[in-house]
Amino acid sequence: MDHVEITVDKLNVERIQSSVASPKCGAISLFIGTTRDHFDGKEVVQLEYEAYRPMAEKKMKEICQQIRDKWPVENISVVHRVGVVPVCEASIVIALSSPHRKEAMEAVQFAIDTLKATVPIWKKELYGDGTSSWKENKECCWKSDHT
Amino acid sequence: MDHVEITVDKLNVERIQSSVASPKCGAISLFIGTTRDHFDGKEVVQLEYEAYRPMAEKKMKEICQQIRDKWPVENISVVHRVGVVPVCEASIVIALSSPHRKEAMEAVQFAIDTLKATVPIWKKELYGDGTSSWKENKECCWKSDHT
Amino acid sequence: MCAHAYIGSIILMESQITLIFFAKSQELSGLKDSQLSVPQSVSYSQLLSLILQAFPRLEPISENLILSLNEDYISVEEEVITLQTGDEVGVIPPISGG
Amino acid sequence: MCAHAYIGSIILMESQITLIFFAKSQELSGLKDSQLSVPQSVSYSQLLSLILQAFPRLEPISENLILSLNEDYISVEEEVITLQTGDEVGVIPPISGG
Repeated sequence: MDHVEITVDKLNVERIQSSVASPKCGAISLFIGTTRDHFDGKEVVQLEYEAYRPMAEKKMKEICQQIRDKWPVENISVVHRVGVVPVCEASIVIALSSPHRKEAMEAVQFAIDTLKATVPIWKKELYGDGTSSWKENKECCWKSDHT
Repeated sequence: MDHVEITVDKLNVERIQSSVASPKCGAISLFIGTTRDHFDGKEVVQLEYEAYRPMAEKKMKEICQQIRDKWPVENISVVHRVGVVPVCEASIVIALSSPHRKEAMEAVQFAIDTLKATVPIWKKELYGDGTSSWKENKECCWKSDHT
Repeated sequence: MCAHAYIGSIILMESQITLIFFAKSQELSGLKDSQLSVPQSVSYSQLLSLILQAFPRLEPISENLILSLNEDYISVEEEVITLQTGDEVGVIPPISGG
Repeated sequence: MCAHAYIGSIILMESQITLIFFAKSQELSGLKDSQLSVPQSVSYSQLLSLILQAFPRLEPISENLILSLNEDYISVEEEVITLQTGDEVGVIPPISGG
């Protein structure tokens, strides 16, 4: 199973984890990206994500395919939350199952690295001093030089 | 926070994940070991875990300390279930949070590798043909030659 | 669905594409999407120039954009992009998902 | 809490340790735990021999055991293990947690 999803709802880790479980598999690896309360010493009061939804889902599906080309995984679920994400809550959950753990852990690492480099989703941080900023992933190859 | 636990209860991934979340952290990495329904072509009908409980907890705490010596992680939770674990359910959950994702993923990999090599817990598989077998981790350095 | 534009003696076939803007490109342009007439065949750098010409407010991030065509990134080295009316071109600032 | 045992002319100080068995070592010995009198100072291999002597049913896994002392593994190369009455020695077959 390859499941990719972009949602405004709070992410349910338990549900996502259960959805990739398989009696054939001994390992589930999960990565959860959570929002932080500070950046460069500034307090982050709110985070907001925006997606180019159909393209983001397409790129997420491509990541699933790339994983299957490299590792024998069973089920993959990649879910990204958009809209306001409160501090401490998850913006992204990547979960996948495989017979053995090494490939599950490698594949999750690949998935989050590739997602940060290719999936068109944007994060805006709103700071305590009233300013805000669109972030840029360091993995993004067309980012500004100063970040 | 370092939390280690051995429990007969069904593991609650959501609760464990929430317990390591921190507003200072951008990443949570989780590994979940689940029980498989087959081994070498034989159907596994039941799995049972047994622990040398105080020593297992001591060794799990040592793993937390080793992680902190290597990576700047925030919270660590290592929970192992004992007793009968139905197929597809989790026997182990390792969760940890860190400011950035690379260290969280590396530390989880280290934790499960080290746990399999050092923590005195045993798994017995009961097969469909009525036979049973105590398993041996390949990471265990005093295992039998034939496994 | 192509318009015929006479420029001097050359007939250029044009397509009406839909541009969509996100994050910083949406903030700067003040638009979520817009229509633009472009030649049916352009290079990446020509297409980018046409977009910047039509939406000069994007200038501050002109060096940090990637364009997509129908939900795939276009290579900045692409010499021949064939555009049809109805095609969707994304104006994509640096991403920050995850 | 030490017993004095006379072997020839040498006085050996002995300690009463608690052995605990797990998984296969529990199945083979038929015991969860047991008491054993051992010298106060032994090498790893001497301690293992004494245990196998007292519990010959462990023989099938004699090559695949590790001993622990008060919840720490003992190194198989240890030459001097000091044992006190009440010490807990685990008879630990290959592990399979995770």
